Amino acid sequence: MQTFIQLSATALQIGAVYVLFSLGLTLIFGVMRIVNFVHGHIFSVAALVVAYLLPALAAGGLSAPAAYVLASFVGIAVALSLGALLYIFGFRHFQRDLVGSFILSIGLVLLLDGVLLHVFGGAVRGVPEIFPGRVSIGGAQVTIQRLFLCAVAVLMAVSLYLALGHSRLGKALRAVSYDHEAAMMVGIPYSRIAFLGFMIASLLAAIAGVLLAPVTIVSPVIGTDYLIKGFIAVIIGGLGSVPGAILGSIFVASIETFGSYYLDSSYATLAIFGLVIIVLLFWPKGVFGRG
Amino acid sequence: MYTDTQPLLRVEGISRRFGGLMAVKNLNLELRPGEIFGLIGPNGAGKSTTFNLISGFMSPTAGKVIFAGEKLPGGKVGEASKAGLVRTFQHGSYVRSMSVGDNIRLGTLARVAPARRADKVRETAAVLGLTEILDELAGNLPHGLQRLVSIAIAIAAAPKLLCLDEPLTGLNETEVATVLRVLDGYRQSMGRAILLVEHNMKAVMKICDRIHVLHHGEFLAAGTPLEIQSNKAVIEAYLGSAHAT
Amino acid sequence: MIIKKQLKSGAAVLALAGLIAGAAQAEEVIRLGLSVPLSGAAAVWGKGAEFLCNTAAREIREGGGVSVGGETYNFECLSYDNKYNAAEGTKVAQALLNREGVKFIGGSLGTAPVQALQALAERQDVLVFTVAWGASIKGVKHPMTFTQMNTPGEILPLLIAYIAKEHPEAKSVAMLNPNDATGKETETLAGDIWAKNGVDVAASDFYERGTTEFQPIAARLASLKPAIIDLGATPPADAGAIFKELDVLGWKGVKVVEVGTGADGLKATGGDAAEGVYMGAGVTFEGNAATDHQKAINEQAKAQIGESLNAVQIGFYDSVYALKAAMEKAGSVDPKIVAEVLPQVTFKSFYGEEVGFYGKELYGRDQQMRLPIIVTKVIGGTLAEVARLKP
Amino acid sequence: MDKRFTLGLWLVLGGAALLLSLLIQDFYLRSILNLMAISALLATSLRFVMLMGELNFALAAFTGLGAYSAGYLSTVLGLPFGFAILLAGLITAAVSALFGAITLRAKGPYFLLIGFAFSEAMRVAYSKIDAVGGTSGMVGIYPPRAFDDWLPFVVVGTVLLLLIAFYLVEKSDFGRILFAIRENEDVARSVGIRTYLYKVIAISGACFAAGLAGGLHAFVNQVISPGDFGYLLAAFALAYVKIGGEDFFLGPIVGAVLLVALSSYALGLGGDEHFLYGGAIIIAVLLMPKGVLGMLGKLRLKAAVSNDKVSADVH
Repeated sequence: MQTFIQLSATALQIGAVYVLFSLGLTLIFGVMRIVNFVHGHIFSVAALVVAYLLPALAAGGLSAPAAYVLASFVGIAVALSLGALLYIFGFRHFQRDLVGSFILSIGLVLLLDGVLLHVFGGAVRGVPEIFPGRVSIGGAQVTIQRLFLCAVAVLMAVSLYLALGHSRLGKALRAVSYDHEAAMMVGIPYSRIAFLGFMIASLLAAIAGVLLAPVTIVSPVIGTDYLIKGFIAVIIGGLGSVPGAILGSIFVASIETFGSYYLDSSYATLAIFGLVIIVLLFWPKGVFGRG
Repeated sequence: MYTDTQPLLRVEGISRRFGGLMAVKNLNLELRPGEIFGLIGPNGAGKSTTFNLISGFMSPTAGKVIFAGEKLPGGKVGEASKAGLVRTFQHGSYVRSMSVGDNIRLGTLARVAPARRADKVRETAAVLGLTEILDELAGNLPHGLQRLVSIAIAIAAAPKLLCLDEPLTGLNETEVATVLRVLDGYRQSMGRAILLVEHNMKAVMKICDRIHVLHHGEFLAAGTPLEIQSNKAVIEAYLGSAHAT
Repeated sequence: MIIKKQLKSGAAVLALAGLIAGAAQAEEVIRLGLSVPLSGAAAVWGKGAEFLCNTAAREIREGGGVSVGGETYNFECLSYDNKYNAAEGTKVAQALLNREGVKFIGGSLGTAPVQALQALAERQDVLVFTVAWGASIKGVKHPMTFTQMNTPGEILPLLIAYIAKEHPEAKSVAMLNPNDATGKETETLAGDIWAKNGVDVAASDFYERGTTEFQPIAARLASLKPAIIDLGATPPADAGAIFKELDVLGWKGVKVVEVGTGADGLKATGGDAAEGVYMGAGVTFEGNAATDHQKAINEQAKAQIGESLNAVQIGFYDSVYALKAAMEKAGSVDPKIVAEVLPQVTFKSFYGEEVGFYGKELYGRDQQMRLPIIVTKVIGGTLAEVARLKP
Repeated sequence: MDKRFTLGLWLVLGGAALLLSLLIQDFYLRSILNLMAISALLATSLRFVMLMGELNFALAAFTGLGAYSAGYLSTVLGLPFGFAILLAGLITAAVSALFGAITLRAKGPYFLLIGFAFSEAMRVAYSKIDAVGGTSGMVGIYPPRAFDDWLPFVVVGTVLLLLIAFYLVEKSDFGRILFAIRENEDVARSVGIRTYLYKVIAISGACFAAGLAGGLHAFVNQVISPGDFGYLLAAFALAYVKIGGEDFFLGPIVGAVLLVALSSYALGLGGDEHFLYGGAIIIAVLLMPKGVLGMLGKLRLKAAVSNDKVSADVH
């Protein structure tokens, strides 16, 4: 029982991050019908900036939390401007062009790999703990840091969910992702909505980046692992579906956690891929995917 | 065993529900070999849905479709076309980046023996008067000709029943005349039946042997063009739009 | 169209090769090829290796070069990115050997690409230095291959014996290794040696490189309640992250990263949890153990690659001096002759000692640098040398 | 005229490539030639699936499957190398047919993304199987000594045969069906063509070639490792198609030749090689969406866009 609680807690913690990722991916797909492979790099940039600035700021005499918050804002800003650049000079021209946009994103992945390596160097950067200490939840040990991470992730997920449901922007986003031509006919400014959707997704990735910086290994290649898991989550949940993304993420995280506990983590990785195939056997468009 | 004296297509009480909305309600109709059968009705009357149900692109929530004596499994396009029921689509059903010849050939690929395909393409092109432009790229043709190509693809599949989904939309007078001539020619030369869904009343009245009118997904009237034109209910349904066009 | 392109590229390649060759003749340069990862996760290792090869070459140049039969030669390092896989390793090998006409490989990193390099090098009698551990790479079948750093075969027996002696109360160990060649290599050896030292192996797992979430792995390790957790060939950064999660789960015990190469990554991700970790391939430049020469070069390295040097990279410094010694003793720059002489020479290693080659009993050939096994431990947040074991 | 010209073109290009494979003595240029041939085949296989509007990112996985099958069959089971490669192709075709049958039921990105995931999964799988060398990979996949000097010829020859096969299929009714599937699948279905079946066949055909390419790769490099077959392999193949021009049959071939030549210099750039590929792809998709051949085509003649442009382009 003890173990089970611990593992579930772990699964939820990891899942929370995947949620932030897959929400972004599913949002971009829903609105623009594109598969964005550079999404992971937006995340990496945010994390790298934090890892870069934090020590400097802390050395500059700021208290850890203050320095962290400041660094995070910079990190998010940088990541967002990268996102905007990618959209304006790239993806804007590839709306609803699955193959074209994908090829572009692959090119960008390769390019940014090189750029990040140059700008930040390959060395792993450490980020001091911001909120030290841990709590015991039903016997499961969880760091405050992780708790904070989860809280924000859940907050983002919920608010996005509500926003999509109720706000005007949300309605527009949904309308566009349901049938963009009809949406345009009723006067929804498609290109602006697409841009907003892309930026919201980038924001989610950036937030994930700054949240993870203190708890994980920050290096230029960190984004890929999360990207792959995020994509698997949305495939399972169904592209374009918000609940699908959330459940998919939790599912992947659980397999990863319980798998690596009872088997061995490299088999867990295999198991995840295996399960995707099985899911597709029964739900060709993912569990919540629509035609 | 199916014989030409029986109806070619019999639709028995098919219905289709979308959530709360009944798009087609308990519809029956019979289509005889060799006749041109018109299916008309104001916008939203459920013509297209009926069309999709018959051609297997949609499965009915109730009722069945019997074609050439065999019951068609609902929602199975392959089965319908294998049996010889071939349809076109409202928004041009052809491949832009292929030549007219290749487009027509596409029609033959499933239902015509490889050896006969070339001839079949030639015949079809002749019937539709496309022989001159076989090498043109379908995408570069004027709208009217593209419509003809769509029909040609379907005809090349040697269907027992040719189902045309609003083939005249967006055509000018002369183009309409051409298509009608082509359809008549097809019926003459091949003696095959046509199911026609169309808005252009004048054309429908001109070419159809019998007409079936739908309104709000339900049967409204049936009969020869003359009967239909003088049918009060129909005229009301259309608010005279039948005469307007 | 195809042909034109090929001729073009072909001609250009030839021209390029010709140019370099010509240059080489002019100033008696011996080019040392390096096949190392310069991109991706392991980029920093490759860059460090490149840096140290160049450093050694520069020192030798300033010291008057390599004198062979009256001629004076100088070294020049040529490093290509092998991306840690065999396909790229083959491209690199082709480029180094068949395009640049390199006769000496100053160092190579990554089992898969090194195997690809060997396949080509041995047919052309090219001398290969490598830090790769795969047992398949060593031995009599590979007379032209030499190993330029301590590998599990050297480290584990001494290190594990030392730790067992230091912690006689610790009787169980849980092992974790990355699911790659080095990990497999380490795991098989370590298992037996722990057993030999009376420590029983509770479990031995593998994880995928590139993993970023280590909580599940930590949870499993902690659940076994071992006295020792041995992360074998786990890269320092990953090891740090794992110890951190273990700390969260409240596991306390002896922490070992047998072939852990550096403390920076460990501290970066592990924070305080890195305290007390033993490493068998770590190098420290703190305190009086380190020479000024080491400190100076380490500072330059930090400035250039952002991390202090580790044992893997240092191998690329030593190999250059080993070659110098061998060439001068042999009075020849022919790789075959140099390879025959190499086992007999000694040279001053980066670690300070004068070292030679050994390994006959283990590998059937003296092809292993006799480097000291330096046991380091994180004490008070810094890496300290706690023992220097002579093989 | 068109047909005869195309035939002539094939003879000239093919003959020249073959001749080259025999004439070149320099080992480095030989290795480059092999690399170009194999890359061209992979890119063509990728483009073939693009004809029906799908992006086959499982290409990496299936190339790997081919390479490992060939390696295992020849080193462990001791099959003769020609037979090993052929069998590798067949195994790959069979597995890919199954893969396609599962993933092609949904249109759009699912096939693409699962292909990606599948490649990564296979990579992990190889590393877990000690019979194929696990993480350190398989070594000693030698062709018979007698073949050593002929290897480039064998590689180029095999690739040429497959390219011609791809060309003929593309020009056949099968090719027409693939086009129809890409642009207007409903039309194809409405005339009774079982498009799903054709998709699966197309995938396994393309992957058969990928499997052979993998087999050749194994024998050319003599060493293979799981890392060789990450998703980047497919990404590069995509780059070849895109740079050369996906509308043209010669596109992927030209792209492969150009980029392989380019990257053989870039190797000297160390980690910066990614800049080259990434930059090339971005420039291609943003500035010359029709690829190099498309640009040439524009310059040469204002012929209408057509996939027969192949012939038009090169005279």
